[in-house]
Amino acid sequence: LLQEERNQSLLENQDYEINVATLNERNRISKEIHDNIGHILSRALLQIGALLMITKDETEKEGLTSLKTSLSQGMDSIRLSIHNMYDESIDLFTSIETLTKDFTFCTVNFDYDVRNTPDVKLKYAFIAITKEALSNVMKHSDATKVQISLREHPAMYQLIISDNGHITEEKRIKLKALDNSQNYFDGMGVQNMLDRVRGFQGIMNLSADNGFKIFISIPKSVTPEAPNIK
Amino acid sequence: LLQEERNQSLLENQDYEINVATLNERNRISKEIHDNIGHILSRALLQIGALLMITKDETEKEGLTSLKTSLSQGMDSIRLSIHNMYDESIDLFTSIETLTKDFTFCTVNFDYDVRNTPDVKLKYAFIAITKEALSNVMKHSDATKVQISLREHPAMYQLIISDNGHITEEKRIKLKALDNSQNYFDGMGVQNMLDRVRGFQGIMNLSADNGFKIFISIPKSVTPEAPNIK
Amino acid sequence: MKVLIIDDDKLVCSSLKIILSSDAEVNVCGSGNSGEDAIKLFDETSPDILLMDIRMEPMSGLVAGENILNQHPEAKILYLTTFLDDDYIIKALNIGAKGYMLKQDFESILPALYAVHKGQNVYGNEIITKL
Ligand SMILES: Nc1ncnc2c1ncn2[C@@H]1O[C@H](COP(=O)(O)OP(=O)(O)OP(=O)(O)O)[C@@H](O)[C@H]1O
Ligand SMILES: Nc1ncnc2c1ncn2[C@@H]1O[C@H](COP(=O)(O)OP(=O)(O)OP(=O)(O)O)[C@@H](O)[C@H]1O
Ligand SMILES: [K+]
Ligand SMILES: [Mg+2]
Ligand SMILES: [Mg+2]
Ligand SMILES: [Mg+2]
Repeated sequence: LLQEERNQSLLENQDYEINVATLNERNRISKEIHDNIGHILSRALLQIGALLMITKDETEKEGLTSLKTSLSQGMDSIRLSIHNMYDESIDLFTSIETLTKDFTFCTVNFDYDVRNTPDVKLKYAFIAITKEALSNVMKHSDATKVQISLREHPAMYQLIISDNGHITEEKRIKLKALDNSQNYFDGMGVQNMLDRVRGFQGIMNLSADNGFKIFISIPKSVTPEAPNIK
Repeated sequence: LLQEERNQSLLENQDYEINVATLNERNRISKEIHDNIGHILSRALLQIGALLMITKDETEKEGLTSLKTSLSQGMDSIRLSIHNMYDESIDLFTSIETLTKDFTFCTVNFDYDVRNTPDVKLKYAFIAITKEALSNVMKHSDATKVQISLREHPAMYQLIISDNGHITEEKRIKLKALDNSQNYFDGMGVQNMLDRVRGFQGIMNLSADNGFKIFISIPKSVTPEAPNIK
Repeated sequence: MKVLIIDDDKLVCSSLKIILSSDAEVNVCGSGNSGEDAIKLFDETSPDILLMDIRMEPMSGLVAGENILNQHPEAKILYLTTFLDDDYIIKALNIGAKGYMLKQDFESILPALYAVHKGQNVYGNEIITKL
């Protein structure tokens, strides 16, 4: 394996493993809740049923019935949240939206127009790229606004992340040089983005004319080789 | 950055990110449970309190009291498991033990003798290496027994993973050659292990004399350079 | 002892009302379901003690409590919580509340009200006499 391919594969594997880790933890906990609380609630519901049998007083009957209703709701809410938890998917829109909500450094606007959810690996890559881009805004920029747009076009997916940070002339020149060389050696973040994009036969361009802008397009129907996933 | 260093950094980052993902999901879910079920149970307890006030019948009072006891237990169990969940640490022993429990391919014996828990990054690396080693047993071996031992010595940590699978003469020769070259090109699993180990200035040896055996030692008090972690 | 009950869950309010009304000394002078209700009903009914939930939308019990204490520095507020959530509790005590109670410990609510009425503070199951 070429080292570069190995990096792409490592990155893909990482995106995948992070999602697997999330789902594993979700399943572990939901099983625990199901076993503990679910058991307690269903036992309580039985006890209420028995009390309803022996009670004659109408006010008490009403009280017990309302208690029963609220515990049943509790049961439903557990069942529902466990069901949602067992949902074996990481939603692309929700994941990126969560990233933007957790981002308190400045305003983020997120524009999403995708009808056909991309392949799971590409989905993970979009999430990882957005995460790194936001972390870079925080680290390298005085931006007050970030715009993320993820769009589906007939033949490709397009992810554009731009901010309105101020770029010095010196930095502009440096970034231009880096962009042309298609190798970013000062950090690993942008290099990793590029490797991810290349893994899907996509293109990535940077611009630093008005703030910092990352422009990515990934052709559809190109599935990368099966990654090295355990 | 040299490509090799980059790989080490990628691997370290991955081990870290997986743990962060696990903890994030744990916190997200425990907050959800806390908010939903906790509210419903404490409301139900108040409802029972109110019913106890209006009930005169002794049998009913007893029934309500026992209901109260079981729901209070439910509350305690939620509080406890949320408390445990918020525990921001991945325990080395428990993590490896969980890997061995989930491993149903053959018997695993796990021997742990570590008093000073290694640095968090080394901890993640030991977990990742063990995971890959077990996955390899499943994939490449007819073993019926695996022995994992993780031990602390005065100047180093030692991880030995061995199985009793049958190794053909042909394979033995191939593995010997690979081991000597210190580069394993047929897969990424062993190569990744090696990179992880080297990142901690450790040594790794393979033997294929009686089954497959991985022998790793990592000197103490060698902390790798700060990884590229966001 | 006049007690005002505020909780965004109506079932919690009605259960609390039954529990508190069982005591001859207690007069539940009103109940409401929001922070806004708390401010309005406090002015209208001048309770001896305000028994209030913390988590309510849009105005939380903490914001309402701060508002009430600004206008009535002598107000006695006892918070009700689902769990012992440190952040909320510290905030509650900082704004000058008399303490907090776990909702599930319904047997301790009446004794806690008496303690607060006497000028003591209440931290969960502990009643602290002010020095
Ligand atoms: N939003 C941005 N605004 C201005 N400059 C940026 C922005 N994002 C990246 N850069 C520039 O691009 C360079 C490369 O970014 P990259 O993410 O690869 O490295 P890093 O963030 O410095 O380190 P790492 O990501 O490895 O922690 C940065 O050093 C910075 O100069
Ligand atoms: N427990 C084992 N018993 C016998 N052979 C093994 C064992 N573990 C590894 N090997 C040999 O070592 C080689 C390298 O393993 P490695 O994990 O690097 O690759 P892989 O498992 O084939 O692929 P990958 O890990 O990338 O999915 C394997 O192809 C296999 O021949
Ligand atoms: K990185
Ligand atoms: Mg970066
Ligand atoms: Mg392998
Ligand atoms: Mg509430």
